[in-house]
Amino acid sequence: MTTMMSAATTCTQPLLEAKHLQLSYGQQVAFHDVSLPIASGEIMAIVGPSGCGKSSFLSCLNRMSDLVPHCHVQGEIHFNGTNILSPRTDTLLLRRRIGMIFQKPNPFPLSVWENLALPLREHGLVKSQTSRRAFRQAIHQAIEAVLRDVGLWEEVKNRLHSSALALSGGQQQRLCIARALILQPEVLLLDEPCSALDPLASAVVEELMLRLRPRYTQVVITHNLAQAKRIADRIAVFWVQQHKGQLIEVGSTQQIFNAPTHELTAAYVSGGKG
Amino acid sequence: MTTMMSAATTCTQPLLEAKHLQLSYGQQVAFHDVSLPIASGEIMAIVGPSGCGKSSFLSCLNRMSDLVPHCHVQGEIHFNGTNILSPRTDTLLLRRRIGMIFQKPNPFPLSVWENLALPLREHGLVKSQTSRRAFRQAIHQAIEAVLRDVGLWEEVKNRLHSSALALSGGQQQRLCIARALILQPEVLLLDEPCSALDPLASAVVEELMLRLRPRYTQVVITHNLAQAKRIADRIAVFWVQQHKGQLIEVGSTQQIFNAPTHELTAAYVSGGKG
Amino acid sequence: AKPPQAANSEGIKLQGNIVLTGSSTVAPLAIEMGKRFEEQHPQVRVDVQTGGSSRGLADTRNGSADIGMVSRSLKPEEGDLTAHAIARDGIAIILHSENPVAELSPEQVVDIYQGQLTQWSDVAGGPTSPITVVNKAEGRSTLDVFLKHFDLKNSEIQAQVIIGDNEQGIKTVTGNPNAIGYVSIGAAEHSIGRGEPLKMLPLDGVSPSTTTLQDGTFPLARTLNLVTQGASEPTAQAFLQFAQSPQVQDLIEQQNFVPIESAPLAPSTP
Amino acid sequence: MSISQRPGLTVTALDRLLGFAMAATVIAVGLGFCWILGAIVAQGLGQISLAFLLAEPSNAGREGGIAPMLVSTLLILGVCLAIALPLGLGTALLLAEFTITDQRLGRLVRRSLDFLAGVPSIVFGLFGNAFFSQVLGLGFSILSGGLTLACMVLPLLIRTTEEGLRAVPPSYRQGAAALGLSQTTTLFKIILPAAVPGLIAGLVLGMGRALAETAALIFTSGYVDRFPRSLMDSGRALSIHIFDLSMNIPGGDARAAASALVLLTLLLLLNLLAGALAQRWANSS
Amino acid sequence: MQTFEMSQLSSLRRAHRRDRILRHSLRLLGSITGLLVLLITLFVLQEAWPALQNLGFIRFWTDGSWHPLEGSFGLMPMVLGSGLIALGATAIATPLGLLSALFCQCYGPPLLVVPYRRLLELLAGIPSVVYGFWGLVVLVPQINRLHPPGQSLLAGTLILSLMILPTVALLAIASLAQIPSSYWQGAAALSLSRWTTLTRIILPSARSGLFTAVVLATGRALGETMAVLMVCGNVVQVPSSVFDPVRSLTANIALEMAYATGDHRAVLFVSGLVLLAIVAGLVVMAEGISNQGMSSESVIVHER
Ligand SMILES: Nc1ncnc2c1ncn2[C@@H]1O[C@H](COP(=O)(O)OP(=O)(O)OP(=O)(O)O)[C@@H](O)[C@H]1O
Ligand SMILES: Nc1ncnc2c1ncn2[C@@H]1O[C@H](COP(=O)(O)OP(=O)(O)OP(=O)(O)O)[C@@H](O)[C@H]1O
Ligand SMILES: [Mg+2]
Ligand SMILES: [Mg+2]
Repeated sequence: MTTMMSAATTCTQPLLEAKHLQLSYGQQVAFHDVSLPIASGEIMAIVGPSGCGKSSFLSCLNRMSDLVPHCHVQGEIHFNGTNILSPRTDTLLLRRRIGMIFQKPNPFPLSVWENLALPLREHGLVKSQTSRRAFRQAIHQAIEAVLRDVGLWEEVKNRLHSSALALSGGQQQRLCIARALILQPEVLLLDEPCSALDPLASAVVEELMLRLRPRYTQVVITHNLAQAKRIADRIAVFWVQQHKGQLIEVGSTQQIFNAPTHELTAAYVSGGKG
Repeated sequence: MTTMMSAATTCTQPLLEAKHLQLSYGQQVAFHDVSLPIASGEIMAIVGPSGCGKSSFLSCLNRMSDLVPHCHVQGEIHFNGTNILSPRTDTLLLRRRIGMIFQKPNPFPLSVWENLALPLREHGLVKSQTSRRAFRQAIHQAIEAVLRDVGLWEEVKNRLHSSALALSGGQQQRLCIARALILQPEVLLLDEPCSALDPLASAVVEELMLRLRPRYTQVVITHNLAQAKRIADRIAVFWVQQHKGQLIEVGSTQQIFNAPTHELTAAYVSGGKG
Repeated sequence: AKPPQAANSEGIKLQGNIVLTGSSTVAPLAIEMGKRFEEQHPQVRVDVQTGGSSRGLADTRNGSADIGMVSRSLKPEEGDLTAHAIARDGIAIILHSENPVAELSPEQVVDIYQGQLTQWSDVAGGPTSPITVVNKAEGRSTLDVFLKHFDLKNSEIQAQVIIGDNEQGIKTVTGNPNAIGYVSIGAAEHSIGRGEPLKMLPLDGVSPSTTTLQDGTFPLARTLNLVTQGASEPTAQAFLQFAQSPQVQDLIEQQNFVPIESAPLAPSTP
Repeated sequence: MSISQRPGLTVTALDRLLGFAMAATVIAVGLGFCWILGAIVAQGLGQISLAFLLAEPSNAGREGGIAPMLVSTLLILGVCLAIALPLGLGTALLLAEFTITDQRLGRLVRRSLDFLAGVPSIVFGLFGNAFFSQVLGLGFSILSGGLTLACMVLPLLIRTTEEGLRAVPPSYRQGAAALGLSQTTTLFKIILPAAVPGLIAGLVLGMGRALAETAALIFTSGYVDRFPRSLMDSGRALSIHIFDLSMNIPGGDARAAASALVLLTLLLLLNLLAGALAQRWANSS
Repeated sequence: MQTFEMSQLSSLRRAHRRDRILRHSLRLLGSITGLLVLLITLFVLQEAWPALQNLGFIRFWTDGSWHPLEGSFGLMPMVLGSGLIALGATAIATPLGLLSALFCQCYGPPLLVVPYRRLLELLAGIPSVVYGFWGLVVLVPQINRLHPPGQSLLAGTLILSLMILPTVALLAIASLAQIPSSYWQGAAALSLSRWTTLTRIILPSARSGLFTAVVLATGRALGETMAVLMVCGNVVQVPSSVFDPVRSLTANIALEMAYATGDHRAVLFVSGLVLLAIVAGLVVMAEGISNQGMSSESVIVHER
């Protein structure tokens, strides 16, 4: 499992870079002209008021926007040097390498165990063992490890085989995080991962994100400015202007909180009570 | 519209009181032996780790638990002196008087306008006017007022007649709050109303809750301890012990934060990073 | 030649509804007769329903129909009903036109239907291919007539295909060069006339056609009947007379049946 | 790096197989349909003219037109839907939304329906004749034909609507309940519109079945090829006309094909109409 | 306590009244449906009664052949015929219908999907005579060339599978349409292959709808008459290969009912009764299977 080491060397070229990105739903432009480089290994937090296009932006980065009808993306996104918006991109591979966690938890209508075992088996992440039992054992270990990572193991270990839909909201969200992590992607996109979590669980997830920092590149949307402050290396601020989302400022966490250049940013970080 | 004045006089008897309440899903007990009086006009915050039964508790208070198959509630809940768990309770009226906002925003698959007009018309809250136009006008006024209350008016005024499902997560949540408010209930149950909101929108909702304080009794689940501190009059702390949820402490906000009696509470409020 | 209006000039104004139910073979003819009858008696409505001879018998008995249509002669146990023959229909053995066999003796027909002759090569001039025997379903009057003529029992017959209506038989044979079947002469003539690959075999040396049927030389025939129970109303009575009168001969011929009175054609003028 | 983790060969092969099977199915079904349709068009198209649509039949249908059959068909369909839609919708609602309380009745009704779906149409015809025509005294009439058809399409309508209803997310019901909305409002304003896809599927299938039905109509709405004057009159449906022309009338094939073509066009129009109406309802409520 | 305005109280009362009416009328409608089934069964039973009384029930299973006019009433070959045709047709139509539905609902380009859907809808509305007619003049001669006589189990199965395909496909489309998009998104984000997404997540979620589709289609296949009558050959025998003609119970009724009287008519109703029994068996079996598969997922329902 752990043989797959990350390539998170601090190279100067960004791992993931949006260039003049614009997304529209039908006629309505959700955001436009967003250029944002994301360096390998960093945690980039995206903040901004509701409806400014944060989720939409995130969904471009692994081409999830393809799934939304009438959704149209313009511009370029470079990942490891290739433009992933090109139609030739293998989206299966792309999404395997760029994992995503959604704003609303969306476990599959399967058991907790199957929710995790499914992607594991699908991607052949557990080496096929000599016996079926050993194979199952290996899967079990992987599942236990990742559930411990997200702090869910104790809560669900007795109900691994009952439906994931019967978990509480926070439990579901942590399960979804575990599901994304189990694939060990290079980049993790997190859309408000802690919004359904209590402080203890939030802390677990934050800790986890920090622990993953050297190995994974993470882009996280959060409404919790304190959280952004705690975990992010850099922060990008989105805003709605003339009914279109826009990236108004991006900078290191320190700079954004202590010396914002944009007045809206200043108002936001000071007014934000998160 | 505003003739319906609340009876929020500060009487000694609690408006809503749970007595030895226990809820189980099939065999599994979600929480047990919860006794919690809620005074008229106060804001009661419920906090606690994920899965401790907060949402389940809330759903008993307006009998939403009826909708979950195999869900069994024992004990008593008194509202204005009558036990609402009695089978003779008129649930339509009860829920009309005790409004609820859910953890996941759940707007109807209708237009924004219809989401709000439907409950309005259903409950005859807008007096039937002489003409159809005047009636529509009255509805429009009520809708505009409540959308302004939740800070959504500016964002949606141009798309009142397009589907509510196309709103962003935060917009949906605010719409759901508006939908509950438009009925002007006596009690509002809020299940993490701000978890999908950015700080600005959160602040709007918090302000709103404070503004509603004298008129409405509010029970709010939150994971954000800072928020609880800011808005709540009293705080109830739930915890999981032996796989069952329990009320471990209830007290004024001050007391809970400054002089918690239970050690778990102490750990929670100090460790909470929200 | 259309019969003139005053054909039925007894002076009584006929009115009311007549309901006919029964055989689907007779129904199209009855409809056309009904239309002409309505023309002469604008107050009368003739409703024709199908559902099979058995339905015609049953409905006439229980009174839900005024007249039944039956595509066979009445059986002895049906003596409570009165039959009014309106037309005759012949039955011909048919082959695919590619089949070189030109004639089959009655014995050969019997052998083929009993499954003793299974190859066309066993018949003079026949190709080397197996015979597909097409038979009618139990109860059908064509089957009754066929069985009676060849003195067969239905349980002795070894068929490969069992059919219902005439057209199904014709389509089965036109689609299968090795098939042998039997259908109503009128239907077969009509199909041959339209150039479908079909031919009728002579029986006892008489080639089947509406002409030989009409002059009584062709042996395999059945009667199409209208049946009633007891005394019928004047309107129904009038219709029965009308249906047996020369005024409808052209209609009978149009539907490929043979009028009953093969004898001198009555002049169609009063 | 993780490029080596490309999904295993078997998976992509299965995916490709799936895509291939899908394409093959679509092509095969499309071809099969075109084959049938081609045969109908080749035989029937030449017969179609305005006169064919507007005239009454003569010479047992070999000449003239099909106007009375068109009228009868639409009337029969109208009666059928007028009965089956409310009955079907009501039963579907009962099954999908009230089964907890009416569990016994629900299970019984659901079983009955699946059973009803398998009853051969000729049995429906005989039943319709015995019950509607004779016991209820409707005789051979458009009314008894429509009623019989309603019994036939009921299971299709109900089961599809029920599935549609079951698939509506529970959060809508929760939301409605929390607002104290009455069940009536919840069902008719929120749940039913959300279940429209299932409803349309049922409607489309039901109409197709109703328009295509022969055996059940021969014994009920009858064989009379005149313009009906009322619902109590007998009237020949297009499908029966087609059946009669192709199976009973020598030389009726071309006319049968032409009538079938008209029937299919009619069905296409009705389907489009149903889809549009249902969509409007879903959007407007 | 709060003082309600009259309009609100009366609207509440109205809501209760409406709900009560709704509940009662729904129950009434449901009962009508149930009653219909009872009526039909009773009707068939009544018509079949004379035969059952005269001949007993055993005769229909033990008699070697079907010659009702000559006193032998073996139904067994036809039961087998009906079963085989329906089974074959369902076995062909189910995968084809499912694939069609997936094409329409999930993967097909919209430009193709819309006409293909219309095509399926039209297939559902082609009268069975037309199918039968086409089968008789086009399909049967083709099969005849392979193996005479052409009218056969195979022809019936093929025609019937084409006929019930739209039922499966359209119902499956409807149930696939209801899968929450979050499942698709979740699967895509985990870059699950189509195969896994479908077989592990989507199809299981749509299970109940798909199951209904297959049950209804099988019912239709069992009950179909005209097309089967025209292409199956209708010989009462136990087929030894797919090229042998067979007779289904429905064809039996349609072929002979028109000319049957007295006892003959009654024994035809017995074959109808047997068919109903088969359908009933199928339904009970289906219920068993579908209940087995149901997990205790949290479903929200209405209260009383
Ligand atoms: N599927 C859709 N169709 C049409 N419009 C959409 C769709 N999804 C989002 N939008 C609109 O696009 C804009 C940006 O939405 P987005 O979900 O990206 O916002 P967000 O920044 O994530 O907000 P939040 O913090 O509330 O989640 C909003 O105005 C929203 O209403
Ligand atoms: N429908 C259900 N069926 C079975 N178990 C359930 C159901 N809903 C909740 N539970 C279980 O009951 C317990 C309490 O759940 P609840 O949703 O009340 O927690 P919560 O305190 O609201 O958590 P969170 O903060 O994560 O939302 C959990 O263990 C949960 O898994
Ligand atoms: Mg968002
Ligand atoms: Mg909760």
